[in-house]
Amino acid sequence: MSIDWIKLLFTLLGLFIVLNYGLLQYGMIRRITARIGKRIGMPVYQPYIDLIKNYSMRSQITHGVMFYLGPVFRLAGGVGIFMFMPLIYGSYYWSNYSFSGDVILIMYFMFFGMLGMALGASEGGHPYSFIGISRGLSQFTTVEVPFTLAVIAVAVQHHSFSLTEIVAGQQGGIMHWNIMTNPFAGIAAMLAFLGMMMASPFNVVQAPQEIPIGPPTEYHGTYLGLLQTNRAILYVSESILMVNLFFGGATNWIELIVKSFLVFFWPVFVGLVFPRFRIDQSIPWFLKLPLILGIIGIFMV
Amino acid sequence: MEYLTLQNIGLVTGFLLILIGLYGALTQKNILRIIVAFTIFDAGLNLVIVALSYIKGRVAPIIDQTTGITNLSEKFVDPVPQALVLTSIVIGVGVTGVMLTFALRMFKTRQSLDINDFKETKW
Amino acid sequence: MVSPVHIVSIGLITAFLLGLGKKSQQSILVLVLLIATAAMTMISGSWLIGIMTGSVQPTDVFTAGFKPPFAINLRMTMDEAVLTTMVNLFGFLTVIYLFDVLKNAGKHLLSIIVVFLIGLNVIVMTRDLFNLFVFLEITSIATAGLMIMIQDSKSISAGFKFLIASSVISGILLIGIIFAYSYIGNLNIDFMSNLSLIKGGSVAVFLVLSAIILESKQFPANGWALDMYESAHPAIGSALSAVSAPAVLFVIYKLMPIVPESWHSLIGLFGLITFTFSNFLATRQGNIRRMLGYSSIAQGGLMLTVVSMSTFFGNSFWFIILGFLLTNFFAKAGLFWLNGMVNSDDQNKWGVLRKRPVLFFLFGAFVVAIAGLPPFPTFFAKWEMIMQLANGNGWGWIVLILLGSIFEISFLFKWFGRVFHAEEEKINDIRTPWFKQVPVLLFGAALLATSYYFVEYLNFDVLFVMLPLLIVTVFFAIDFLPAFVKNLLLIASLTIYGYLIYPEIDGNVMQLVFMGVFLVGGILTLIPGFTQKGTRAGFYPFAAMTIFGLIMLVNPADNLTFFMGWEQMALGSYILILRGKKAERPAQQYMLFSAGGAYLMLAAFGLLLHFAGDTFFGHLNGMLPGGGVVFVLFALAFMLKAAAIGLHIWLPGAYSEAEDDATPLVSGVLINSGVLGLFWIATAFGPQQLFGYDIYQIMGWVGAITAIGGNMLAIYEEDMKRLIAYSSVGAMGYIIFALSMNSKLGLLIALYYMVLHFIYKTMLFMSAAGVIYRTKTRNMYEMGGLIKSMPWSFIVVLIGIITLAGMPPLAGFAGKWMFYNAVVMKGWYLQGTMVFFSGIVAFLYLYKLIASVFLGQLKDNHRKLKEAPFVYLLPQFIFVIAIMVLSVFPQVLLEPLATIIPDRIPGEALHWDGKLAMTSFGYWNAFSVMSVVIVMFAVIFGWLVYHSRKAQKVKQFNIVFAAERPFRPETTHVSYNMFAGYKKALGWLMTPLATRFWTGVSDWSMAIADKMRSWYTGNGQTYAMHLLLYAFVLYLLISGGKIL
Amino acid sequence: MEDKKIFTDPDLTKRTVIGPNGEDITVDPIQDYFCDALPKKHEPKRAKIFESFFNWARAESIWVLGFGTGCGSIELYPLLTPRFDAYRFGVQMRPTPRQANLMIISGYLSVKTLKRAIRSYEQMQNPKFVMALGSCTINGGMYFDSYNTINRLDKYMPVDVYVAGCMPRPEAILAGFEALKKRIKAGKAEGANLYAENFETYKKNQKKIIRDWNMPDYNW
Repeated sequence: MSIDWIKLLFTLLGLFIVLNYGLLQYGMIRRITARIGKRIGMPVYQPYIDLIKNYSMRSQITHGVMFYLGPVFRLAGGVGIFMFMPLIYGSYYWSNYSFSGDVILIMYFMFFGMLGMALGASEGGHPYSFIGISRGLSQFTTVEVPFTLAVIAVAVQHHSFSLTEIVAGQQGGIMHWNIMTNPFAGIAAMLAFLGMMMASPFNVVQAPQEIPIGPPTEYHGTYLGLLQTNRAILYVSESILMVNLFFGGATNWIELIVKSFLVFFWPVFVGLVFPRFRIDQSIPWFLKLPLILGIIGIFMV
Repeated sequence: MEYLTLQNIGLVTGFLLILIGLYGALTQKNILRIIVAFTIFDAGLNLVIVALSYIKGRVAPIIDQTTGITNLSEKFVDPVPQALVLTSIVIGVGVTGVMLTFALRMFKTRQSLDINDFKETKW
Repeated sequence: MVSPVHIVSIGLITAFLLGLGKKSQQSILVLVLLIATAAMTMISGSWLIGIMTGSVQPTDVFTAGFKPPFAINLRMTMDEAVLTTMVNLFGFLTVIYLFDVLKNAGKHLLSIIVVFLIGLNVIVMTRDLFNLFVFLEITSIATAGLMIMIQDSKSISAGFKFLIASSVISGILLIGIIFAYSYIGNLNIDFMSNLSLIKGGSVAVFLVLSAIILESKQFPANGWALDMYESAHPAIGSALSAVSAPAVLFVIYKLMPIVPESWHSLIGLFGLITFTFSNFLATRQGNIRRMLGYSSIAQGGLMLTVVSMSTFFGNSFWFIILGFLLTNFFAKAGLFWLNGMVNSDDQNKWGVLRKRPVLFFLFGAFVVAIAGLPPFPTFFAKWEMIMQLANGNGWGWIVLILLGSIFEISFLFKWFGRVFHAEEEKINDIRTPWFKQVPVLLFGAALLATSYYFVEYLNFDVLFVMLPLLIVTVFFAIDFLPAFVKNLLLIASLTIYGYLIYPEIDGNVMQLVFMGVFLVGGILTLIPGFTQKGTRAGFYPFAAMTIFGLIMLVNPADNLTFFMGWEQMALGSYILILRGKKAERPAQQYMLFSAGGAYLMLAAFGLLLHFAGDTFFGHLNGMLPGGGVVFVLFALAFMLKAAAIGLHIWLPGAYSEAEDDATPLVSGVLINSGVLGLFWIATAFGPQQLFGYDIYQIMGWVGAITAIGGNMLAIYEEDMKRLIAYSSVGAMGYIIFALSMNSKLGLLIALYYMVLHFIYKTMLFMSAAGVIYRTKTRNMYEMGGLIKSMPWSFIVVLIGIITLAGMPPLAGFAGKWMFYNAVVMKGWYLQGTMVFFSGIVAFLYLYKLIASVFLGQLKDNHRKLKEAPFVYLLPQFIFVIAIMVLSVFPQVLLEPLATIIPDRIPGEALHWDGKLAMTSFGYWNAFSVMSVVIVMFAVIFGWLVYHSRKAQKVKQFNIVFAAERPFRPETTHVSYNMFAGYKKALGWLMTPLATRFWTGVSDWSMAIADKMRSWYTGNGQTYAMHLLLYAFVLYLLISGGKIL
Repeated sequence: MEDKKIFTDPDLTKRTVIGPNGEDITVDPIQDYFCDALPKKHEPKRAKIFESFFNWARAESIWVLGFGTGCGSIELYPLLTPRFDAYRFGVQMRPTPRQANLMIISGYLSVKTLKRAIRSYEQMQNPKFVMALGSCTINGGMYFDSYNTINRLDKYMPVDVYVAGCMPRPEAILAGFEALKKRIKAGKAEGANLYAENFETYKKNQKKIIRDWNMPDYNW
């Protein structure tokens, strides 16, 4: 087994870019959010400082082995999604390790981080962690349903689960994008994306005013740093996934960044406008409109 | 009038007795009466047996001076049912006896002869 | 050779002699009686042996020096020899059994017994109708005499009812006889063959026949008989059931030649109705003797069917009738006798039997024999009967038999379960003097011997059937050894068996896979048994039975072998489940559903015989035209075992209430038998239609709903084992779905998932067993924080749930990945999404399982727990290693599995390019995923550990708690009703429709049975009325509605 | 006879429970549930450049524990409004002490609240800072002779910045943040280490006020 070191280098570079992009994007979003609230808001680079500060905390506590593993699982999940995601269409080096598996692998890798995080947080023994996790998992079950329908619809349309193939099928202008060719599936996926991003109105998982911040209540310092790193990578990776699935992928970094930023802005936009759902409201919500759209989307193909 | 032979009279009477006996056995509540009904039933049965074997103009299969000893099979009625009826009567008596024994014991247990009082085993 | 007439003469002489004896010589009189019955037995026995060996010719004994029809003749052929031997042997044993009673009773009782025996002997032997009548009457009088052996009001009034009934019957008989005589001129059965051809003669035949049928206690004109069974001394009940009934049935058999051909099936039908309905009514019985009475009557009905259709059954007749006759003879007599020893009709008091292991074993054997489970003769007889009926298109008949059998199983095993679990304090003492035990032991031995001859007769495969049966028998014999010895022996015998059998199945991947699952599963699940102390009596024979039953399924020579293995496995696992502390009800449910499945399968086998002849169903190789019904029956049967939704309600209870270390065996291993069957029908039958619907389509939906339902139900479970059990339901739904896709990939998924489910479910159940072994509780909310004391178990559960959830990089993902490809290829998007949804729902309970047990707050009483015993962990880690290997190199398993799937199955196969798995839709490289994940994980973990190397280890209450502190672990641990929000949102999906439906079925049938049995009012006159009505209805049906 | 009035907490007294095998298990909640380690001093990074870089990050990213005591907490909320917008200065609110760096004691502390404040403070991770608002935390303010409020906060925990006023307006608090930032950047904000070094003194002071201190000395 020979390892393609150059590819590994490119992948790490891509990871670095995505990490920075993710942090900046997060800062940017916070800034935009602030402007909507007529505030000035934090500096765009604030996430960097937070990250450095968290990594520089001097003391830490631990609740046990699984407490360590939680953030590791989480970050590994996030990085994993990135690793198996082709970034730039037509580029060998920017396609990361997508030769290992297709979109199904990516979908299931999302669970990897979730479950690990859930276990790690539970090891902390804090009741709010349990509550947050139970909410998160509960909500996730129905979030994934319309999303899966949309993915299947796209896969059927392009006769492939391979993201590269799916992107290839969307080349040739905006009218070839899946969001245009199969708007129902696209909208279903975009609605599900709201839940995946856990933005308001679906942020009852962390619900800061109610159960401090849910699962990561006990996490701090380096652990929290890992989680923040993951957030940067994961959110961008998921946005890239949506771009690849429905918005024609990208042929260069600029396109990728612009598209994924716009995609990511969608849950932010919704979150700023709508208040929070309770868990028993949000779970059925995904089984209503998004599910119906997803089903229509699948039969549109 | 040709149906009004001895055999038919016997048969009809026998079946009537049977029906009467059955009716009695099925409707009477007193155990002793039921037993009596069964004896009537038995009598009817026996009468039917005898009547069935009767052949007009013949006599009972007992050899005496009037019959002589020749051509007996043409003079006698069928002897087998006669034998059967004897057995049947004996058995009938036996059964009646056993039934009466039971009736006695039943009376001893409950001081009652009403058959409706003996229904503890059911369903 | 002594003339058979001496059976009668000895009896008569004895009866007179007994009359001469004095009260003070009672012991001698009993001895005389004993000798007489022994002599009678020897005479008939010598005839039996003589005729069997051919040294004696069957003979007629002429009385009074004339040949029939002018005199009475007694016949002694094979049939009569068998029956008279049975009667006399039974008489002999009864005398022994009643030794204490007879010694204290009056001498008349002794005479009555002899007269009773004489009566039966003559009834069997005579060929003369009137003689028959006489001896029927004599027997009746003797029976009435025996009834008042115990002189309580119950038995006296029952005796009187019997007298009323027998008077009515004898009246009918006598009229019939006399009519017959007047038409035909003689009384000998052999000379009456054209009686029914004479005008009016058929009425005579009808009267005789109906009288005898009434005498054989057919439903519903049998209230008097039931009352007798209920109130008579058990020994007398046993005589009624074991010898009276067969003798009367033999009379019917004798009469059959003079009965017009066209009546046969109608009489058979009446017998069958008796079978079904008596068993049905018996389900409501609490009183043991009455229940046995119902059961005896039911068996009589079944035998009446066989007897009346003897020409239909042809060559199989003897096989069938002997199967029923002998089983009923030995088992029913044995049960009645046991009743006499326990001396109670209350099921709860029967627990006393547990104090006498041998008797208890025999009790079980009797019950199982009557219920018709292998290896007892009834099983084979029933099989043969159904096959023959199927050959003759008797579908309605089959339905009736199967219904009756289900009811039979229901009440018999309810009883058995009760006896198994009756509480100790309710147990009174049992009196078992030797003379009461000897007959039971003898009959038990005889029953086993008969079973042996039946099995031997059927010529089963030595290696796959006889050897397993032998091993099981051996384990019954060595049950007194300590548990660990037996455990070792069983493991060793399984290993050796595997070694022996390997060359036989080498090259047949399918058999290798399933044999591997069953054998390895069996061995590994037995390992935790080493922690058991004492003898663990009764576990190992049934564990062996279960495992070997499973093994029989893998390479069956024919349908019968398969079915036998299936039933044996069901029986073994039933006992294993029943052994659990609170398992009475769940085990009963399990048995009922198993039996239901088995009987559906039996019906399917019958249909198969009709459609495809005598081929094993797995070897049909392709389309079976019009086999939709067969397919559906098979599918239902297997889906019952695989617990498809709606048919699943037995599973959680059965799996969770079984002994903790037996659960992996009865669940993880055993459930695969359903998959095996489903796989076989899926490959053998091809796509089938029923009423124009594609069955696979329906099965696909069923699978999808099962997957969701099982997983949804698991979420709300607080009981650890029930949770895992429901998860099995979900997994089975997944497999059913995959199978019904009927594509190469679908079948591959099903097989792969079968293996995987076996691995992880066994692992999880074992791990749960280890935890329960230490914590002594199954409620997850009573646990928590066990990771510190049980880290290894935690690792196992972690790996198990990651595999179950199908997360990369572990092996479960392979299944999910193939699943998507298969779904998209098949086009079943909606169902596929449902299954996918169920997969995510699984996260909820998986999280609950691991978090509330191992994570969170450690409870006070678990502070000093140790890790689960090594013998629990060892098999778990073997499984973990297997999972790890499969995760990195899934092709090790997937490639061989793919070779099993026949080429005719449509769809695209999985391609392998080195380590890359490909379909036309997607690709996946397990090795590289694993590599990436490991590297990534290691880097991040290293980074974190480096950074947090100085972290302060804190204890469980060092959590931020709004500036307060937690109070108690119990109030801090979040576990109970963890997914309350989910319940609020989607709880309506959980409406227990299936449970309601089955409860409804059970309640309704109970209510109907209750209503129906009030037909038996207890009034002798009503019973007499029933008799007349029955005869009348029979007449109407026979004559086609014309009264004259 | 004051001793008799001391309330013993049933949740913290020793008790015996029965284990799964019927054995007796003695549980000492204080011992078994709580870590009883004492705080350690964490030296700054030896490389000056790293330390000042980290201190810069700490100064620019101040996560405030949302713990309001006394009347001052009402002055904290305006900080997040458009008018004052503390986010501009890298100040954010965190709901859990584990993730917070700055504890704002916003006014008088009753004895009861002090106990909670100390617990929360101890659950924060090193480096951690304390900002005290108002006169009450300096000298008791108008509650100087109250029977159940403390007069000087820095007897109980090391305070980095006092913001004077009764109560200080948000602008003053913002100024306090600036002052704190300067202190941190200068490497002087070593309150956590100070607390660890002088732990005995602090604890003694605390216990003097809090009579029913029934937990281990340090709340991890």
